[in-house]
Amino acid sequence: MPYVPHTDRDIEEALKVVGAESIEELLSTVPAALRLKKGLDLPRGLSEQGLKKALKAMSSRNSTVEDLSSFLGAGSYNHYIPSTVESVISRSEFYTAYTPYQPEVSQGTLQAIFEYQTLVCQLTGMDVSNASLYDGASAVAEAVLMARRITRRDGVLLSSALHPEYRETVGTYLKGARDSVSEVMYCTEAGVTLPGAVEAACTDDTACLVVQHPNFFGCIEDVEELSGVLKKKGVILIVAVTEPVSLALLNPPGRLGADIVVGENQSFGNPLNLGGPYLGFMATREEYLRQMPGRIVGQTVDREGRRAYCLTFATREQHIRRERATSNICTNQGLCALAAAVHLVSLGLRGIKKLARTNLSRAYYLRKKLLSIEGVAQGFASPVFNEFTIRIDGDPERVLSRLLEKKIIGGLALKRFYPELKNHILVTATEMNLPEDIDRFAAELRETF
Amino acid sequence: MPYVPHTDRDIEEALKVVGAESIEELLSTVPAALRLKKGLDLPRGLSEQGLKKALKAMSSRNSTVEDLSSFLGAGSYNHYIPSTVESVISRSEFYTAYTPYQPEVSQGTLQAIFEYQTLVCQLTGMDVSNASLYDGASAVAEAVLMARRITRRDGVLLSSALHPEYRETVGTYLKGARDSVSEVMYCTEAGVTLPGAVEAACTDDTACLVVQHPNFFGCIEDVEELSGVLKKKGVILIVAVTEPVSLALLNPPGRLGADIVVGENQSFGNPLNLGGPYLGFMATREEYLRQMPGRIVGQTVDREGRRAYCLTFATREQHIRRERATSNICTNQGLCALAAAVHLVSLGLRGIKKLARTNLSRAYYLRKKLLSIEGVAQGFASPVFNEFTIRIDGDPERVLSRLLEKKIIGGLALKRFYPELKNHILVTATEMNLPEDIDRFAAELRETF
Amino acid sequence: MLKETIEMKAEGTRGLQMEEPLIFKESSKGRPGVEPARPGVAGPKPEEVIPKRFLRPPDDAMDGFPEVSEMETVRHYTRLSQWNFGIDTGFYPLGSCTMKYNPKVNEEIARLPGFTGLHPYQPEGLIQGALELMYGLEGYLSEISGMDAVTLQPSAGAHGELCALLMIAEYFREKGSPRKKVIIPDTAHGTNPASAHLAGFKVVTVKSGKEGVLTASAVKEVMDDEVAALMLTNPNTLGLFETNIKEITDVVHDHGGLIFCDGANMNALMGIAKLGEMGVDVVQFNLHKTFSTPHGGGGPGSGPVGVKKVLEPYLPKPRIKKTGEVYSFDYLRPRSIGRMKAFYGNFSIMVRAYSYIRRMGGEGLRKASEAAILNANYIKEKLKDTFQLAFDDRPCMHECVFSDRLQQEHGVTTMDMAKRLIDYGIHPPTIYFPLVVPGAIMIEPTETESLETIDRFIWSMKNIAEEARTSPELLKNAPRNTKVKRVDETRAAREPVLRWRA
Amino acid sequence: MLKETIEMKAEGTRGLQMEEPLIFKESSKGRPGVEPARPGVAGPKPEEVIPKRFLRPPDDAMDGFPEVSEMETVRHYTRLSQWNFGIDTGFYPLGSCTMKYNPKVNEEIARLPGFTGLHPYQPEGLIQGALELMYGLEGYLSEISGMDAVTLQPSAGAHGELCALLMIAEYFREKGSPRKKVIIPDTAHGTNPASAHLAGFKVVTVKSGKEGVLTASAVKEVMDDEVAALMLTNPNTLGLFETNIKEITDVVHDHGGLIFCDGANMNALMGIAKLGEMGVDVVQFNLHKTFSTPHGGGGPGSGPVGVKKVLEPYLPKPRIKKTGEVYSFDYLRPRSIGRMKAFYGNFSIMVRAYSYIRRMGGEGLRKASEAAILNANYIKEKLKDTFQLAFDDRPCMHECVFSDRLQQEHGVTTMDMAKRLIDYGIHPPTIYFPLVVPGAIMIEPTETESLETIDRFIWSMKNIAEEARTSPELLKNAPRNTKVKRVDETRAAREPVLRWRA
Ligand SMILES: Cc1ncc(COP(=O)(O)O)c(C=O)c1O
Ligand SMILES: Cc1ncc(COP(=O)(O)O)c(C=O)c1O
Repeated sequence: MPYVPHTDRDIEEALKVVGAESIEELLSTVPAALRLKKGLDLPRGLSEQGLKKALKAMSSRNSTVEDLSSFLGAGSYNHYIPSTVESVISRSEFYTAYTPYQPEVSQGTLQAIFEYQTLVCQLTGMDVSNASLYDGASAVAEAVLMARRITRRDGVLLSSALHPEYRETVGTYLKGARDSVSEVMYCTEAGVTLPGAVEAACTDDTACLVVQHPNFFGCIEDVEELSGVLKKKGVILIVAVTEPVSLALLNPPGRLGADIVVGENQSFGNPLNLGGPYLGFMATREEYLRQMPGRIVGQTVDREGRRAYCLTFATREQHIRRERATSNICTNQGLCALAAAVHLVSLGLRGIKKLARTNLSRAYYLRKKLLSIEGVAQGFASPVFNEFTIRIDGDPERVLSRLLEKKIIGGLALKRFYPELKNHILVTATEMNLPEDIDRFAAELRETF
Repeated sequence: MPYVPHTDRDIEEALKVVGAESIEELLSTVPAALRLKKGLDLPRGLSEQGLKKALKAMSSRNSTVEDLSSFLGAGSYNHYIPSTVESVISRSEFYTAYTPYQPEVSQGTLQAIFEYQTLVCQLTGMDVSNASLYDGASAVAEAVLMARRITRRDGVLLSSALHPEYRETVGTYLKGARDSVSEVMYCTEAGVTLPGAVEAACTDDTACLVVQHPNFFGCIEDVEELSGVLKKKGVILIVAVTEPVSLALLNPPGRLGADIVVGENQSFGNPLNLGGPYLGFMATREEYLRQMPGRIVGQTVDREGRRAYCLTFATREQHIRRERATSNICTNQGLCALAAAVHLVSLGLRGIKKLARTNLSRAYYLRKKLLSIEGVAQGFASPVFNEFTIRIDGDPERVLSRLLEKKIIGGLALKRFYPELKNHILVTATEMNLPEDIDRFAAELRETF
Repeated sequence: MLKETIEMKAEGTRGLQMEEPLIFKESSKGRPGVEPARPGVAGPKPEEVIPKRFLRPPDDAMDGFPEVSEMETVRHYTRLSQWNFGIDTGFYPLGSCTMKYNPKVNEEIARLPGFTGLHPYQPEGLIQGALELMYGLEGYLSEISGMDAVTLQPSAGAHGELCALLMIAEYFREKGSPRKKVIIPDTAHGTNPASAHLAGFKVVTVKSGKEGVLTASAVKEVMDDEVAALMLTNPNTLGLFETNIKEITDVVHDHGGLIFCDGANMNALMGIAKLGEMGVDVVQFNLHKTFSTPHGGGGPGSGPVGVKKVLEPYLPKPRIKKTGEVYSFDYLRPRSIGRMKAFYGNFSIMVRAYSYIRRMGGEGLRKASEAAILNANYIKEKLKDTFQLAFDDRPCMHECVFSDRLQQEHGVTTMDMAKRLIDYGIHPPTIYFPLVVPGAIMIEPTETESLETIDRFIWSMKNIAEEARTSPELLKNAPRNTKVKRVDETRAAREPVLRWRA
Repeated sequence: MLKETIEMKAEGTRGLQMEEPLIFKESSKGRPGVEPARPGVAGPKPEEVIPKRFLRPPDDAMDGFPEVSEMETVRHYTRLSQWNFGIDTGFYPLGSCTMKYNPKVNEEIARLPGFTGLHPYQPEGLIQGALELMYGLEGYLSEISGMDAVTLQPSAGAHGELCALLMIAEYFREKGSPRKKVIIPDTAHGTNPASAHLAGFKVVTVKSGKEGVLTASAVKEVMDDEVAALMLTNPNTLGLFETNIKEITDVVHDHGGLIFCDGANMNALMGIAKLGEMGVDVVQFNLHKTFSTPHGGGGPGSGPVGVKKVLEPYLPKPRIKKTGEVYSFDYLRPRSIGRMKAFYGNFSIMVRAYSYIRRMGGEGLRKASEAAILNANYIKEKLKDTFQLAFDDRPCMHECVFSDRLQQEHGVTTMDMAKRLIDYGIHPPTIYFPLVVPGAIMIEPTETESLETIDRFIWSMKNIAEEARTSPELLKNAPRNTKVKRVDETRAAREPVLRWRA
């Protein structure tokens, strides 16, 4: 059998030691009626060669963003991953280790996470970060629960310009308290969350507002003003970031009054992978630390006074507190966080700023090209980072499938999530969309009209 | 600049330390007339992303043996490489190290080579092996030089069923002594080297005979009988093996009287790579050890008596003996040898035997299928391992290009190397040629007639 | 030139382990890393299109964001990695975690561009291979567990638990009789009660019997019509098969309750017994345990959930549908609980698990479970005279649990023995869990370890027991060859330093 | 069950370095590894088609061929790797070897299936991308060196040297006046005389002058019409530019001789000066030095050879030809020396070197050479008061050479200092080479090291010099933290154990 080293002789000898005639005999604690009589109905095992061939064939029944020219974003971003990342995360000392419960033999993972936590704080402008959560959506849900614990209030406000699947996830997590969740409609003109609307929606029982920044339409929110409104009411401001590359350019939410910054760090070091594994991040102010869910690594010393790291604040966690834990999370997205850290470190200060500028430049260049086409208009008026909406004359689905024939994925038709935006397309450009691809997109889009 | 960490400030500070105003000043020992006045005429540097894109595009202007169905062999074999191999050789402790001159920090490489040497001895049935030579062809040339040193004779006999490019390489190495090299014609019936012909070709000044086994036509040579003939005359028998998978099945040359066994170990762990890097191997009898070229690792102890390894017999080598060295080789094919060892260890005794049987089975199955086609006849009569020749009615080039249209590379037309074999095609089958590919090849070949 | 932050010490290495500062301390102003591509278009500068107050100041150093060269990055992480112990380093008998060999071929397959390069919102026609794989994996997991339907969405075991409990809650809510309580055995993993709480349930603890397994009568005692579900683990965290499971599930079902099984211990059951035939209504799988995907130093994992028909309508959406030969996502699931995360789950982990199952086949999976059980019993047998077994000596399943009772008389604890094991080149077992066993030592060898390795472990454990008697200070001072000596975890919590600051 | 061969010792680790026996000792009869695919066809068994005497006996154990599981294989090599020091581990100032950073992206590119999956005898139409790359690389190397044509065939530096010398020999043979001698400076690398000998030449040694460089007059003294070529190295192995090169090459050319330059030190010259403009007729490149391809623990490398027009006809065949937009191999080269190996050279190494050049561009290459020179001079400057410089203090190029003269009075040798450096986490420099410098310490930092790393090295070296004075036993006993202590190399040669035997 693959991966099972036991020879027949091994099995014999081991059975002798345990005093059993057969393995069946060892299963005596499994009631006979429950023991399977026939084998599992699964395909026959393959040789390694056969497996690789079969799976390669399967993978080739997909078309990738490299085969096509893709302008999709919407919470999942196609960025260039430096080769350093793969070379680090494929080191088996990292990827075949468990969660670092034994710090003496896990200092590598632990220091790397400690550094990752610092990088997240540097990006967001916050005080503390955890080691990762499942993804951006569940991170928002966890942030909402955290805000409810902090404020001891129930009400949850979600900007409707928050990623629809994030909102849905919050809804699932709060299934039992579904009435406490409500939405604040975005401004149909500017495409952002209006402070006035937020103020109007707040009640005495409002625990938090979640606003995405840049939001689902790509628009930059006025975090500072929103924070001003909320501070007065003791409402926690949760800023969700799905495209953290923007944080190299934008004033970080932590400096603008955010209480919790959560989001998705896939943009750093993690391939698209059809949506996962990605990694949620969460950062907050010092004062809320003990309400933060997830693993946290702290610096300490060993017995001889050497700098050392270990998991800490375990008393918030399930394995100690059980049903009184801040969260049930156990396995998180460790290797994804490592990948993100390696990507960030590889870029460095200059690199990440250049990357952000390249993204912005390409997106604006593309936007200008598209808006010059007759039949294409601006979706919303606010400034954006690397994605934006256009409004087209005609059915987006038709236009997008015409583009697909030219091997272009022109973006995401928003009516899927916003029935009212039936002519809107969300378009994204990153450093992976080369100038010539952008020009071709614009030319082909013009053709479809 | 990529890979250069120096900031402007670093350069300034360093210049201050060395007491120079500019780097130009440091170049004062380069006569001004020789200093370049203008920059190199090379393409502008690319970003990592740009580089990868450009090279991917370049690589896609090739068609691989995976895109096609290839029945090429002839000294370069398409085998399945277990995933263990890549995972080991991509460990940077192995691939970013130099030749293990400092044994205390190179025990990994050293023990791995020691094991590799043992594996080569186990395959060939010889006493000792070196750490690798450039490739099979240069290994044969080195073996010939070694035989000349051992015997103090000049004459070199090459079986004409030795790989043509190997013979050419020997010719180049012996350019200054070209008259000493002659060939023994293969038997046109059996496709092997006849002991009688060898006997007739031997003179008092004959140092060695090189015979390939299985030979270039895929035929199994009678090493034992050849050895009998040569022993009497004090001629060194060099057996060259280009397809070492055969050694798991065939009685090893060391048991049949070979004095030196050399060849190509690419079959183990090394991709086709358009012909390189591959790795020559060389194994010999204990008594000839001091005449063997190349690095050798030996077992010893450290100061505290621990088992340890180091390069040894350096007194044969260029860095000690300079012009009196057994060879000029320095950098060899270390990582390729590691890959070969990992592949061999991964297969293990059962695995390598199964692999050899699968190769033989597929080749014979294919041969039978092809020979059943009208217009296709057997090339030579001898038993083979995983390659064989067919003789076809008509021009092989025409037939092969017809097959190519069907995405089949049907083998190698032998007239390229043997003008007299103008209708012969050398065909190879390994475990990578699946039964359905074989059937399709036969069907399409039938079509071409 | 010299940075003060560089510690100049002769002891640069320990073995070949290098000292390595925090990356932030290696930073040098203006040093380039891997520079990204230039815009290459006539696009605007940020200042031209975004109001200044939204932007970082132009020369903002981002609180000391690192500036290191590409090689420094690589060396930094290479050195860090060398302070770590992984499965590839040595034996890792971490109970409950199923630290089996992570096949290298799966890593290669998961990295195929045809799998990694897929955007979640690509048209379905462009991801037929991926959908086929997911659909296939759902089917395999159903077959292995005996469940009727599977979702692959949850990201890990605990996420799967939460998903299951949310479905259970919805089931009762929809029936118009919401239930408030969930019964959980005292041996359960901490995620079980935490997930129950998160899903809005009150946790009722039930004690496992003297034999280390649940009894139907104990369950009966706490079972009532307020109880939505019993969350059990089978085999349980003592490595024992819940022999009374059929009776127990009957009790719960009789009260209209449902059975959740924590499937983290599925490695004992493949091809041997199906949870679906034991009365289990919903189970989560840990692909990163049973199905050989690597743990990554703390994830990513994948925690699919299998359900019986009764819960199928509540599965998260989208589901994967096959119509003729065409695969698609089905979002029209009005009774679904919604979604547990954005998109569809940890796809690249699914690729590995799928590959594993295809490589093993049904027979291989059974052989794996058998060998896992054999290895655990072998350890139990050989160590039971040296260490106190947690419960009566009976055949165990894939793991076995001891306590430190016999060693405590020498003042030596499980913690000491665990740390000492590191000096023997072996990763410590899971310790102090399950909580019901004082000083628990929970050993799960998995099937991928040879008897030779296991013998070395047994020898080491016995030697340590002997050392506990004769030279306990060896244990107290362990580990002694690692990068750092025993780490002060109390101080980490008491004087929190959770990030570097410039 | 217990194998005697397993050493049972408490000291399983040293740091996280595991003890690990030879793979043959881990073997267990009948244990499966990675099993290959079954035949799957109605082909014969070997015994049915091959005479028995040609076959191994059916149960032949192949002298103890290993039988280990897949995981055991992986662990074995993972552990072995951890006993090694590579560039990614730390500073590796191995003089003459140009241990610069090996870019990770090149490793990825070299592994693209479109490069690895090419059979050397595929029709040329199917490898246009590969031919384009090789053709391009030839052109780049010509431009960098100022030569007229380049072959990529040789496998390493020494192979390139041999190739060059065979061409030189052929050139004179073809002219009808074969020449017998080659002049080689005493500072030359050992491969130079060895290659000359292999090509059939007699070696005439010429001393470098007091300044560490060759003088025209010294060359003139040994130059005559029997001399086929002068083999020089520029910068030479003392790290010094051969200032008189133009005069020297004139002397040789005046006698009808040719100039070979060992191009191993090209890292000092890129964009700074061209060998072709100095009178060099033929040069070998070490792609595994200057052009950043990894050394692989002893290869594979690649040793292209560049020539001036005069030698072009003799280049090995095939050459690569471009006709319109189509690339092909040109075998019709009647005056060629033939071939140095089968096929075309170490292609995947060429891919890496090509990628490196494309990434750097012309300006980048010059900057790299400049930084390499700056780093070397910085070291020379900072260490020259602590260690005896091999030659008068003048600016060096990419490396600098010291001797152990000042330390010898404390009974400490270069060897001791080199081994002690390991304890500081730094790989020793090249030692005892060049031979003309007693106790040579040859330091080549390369451009990819930061000044911080170099400062740490300088600090370490100074500290070691201090230790040599105050506590020489520290050096004598070094290294002390490695897997093994100082290795007994004499015994290895005296009692040879060159393989394991069952
Ligand atoms: C028995 C048991 N249940 C649940 C879990 C939680 O799984 P995960 O870590 O994937 O969330 C674990 C993992 O440690 C476990 O051992
Ligand atoms: C100066 C010099 N010449 C020649 C060589 C030989 O190169 P290779 O090892 O690639 O054969 C070396 C390598 O050590 C060298 O340093």
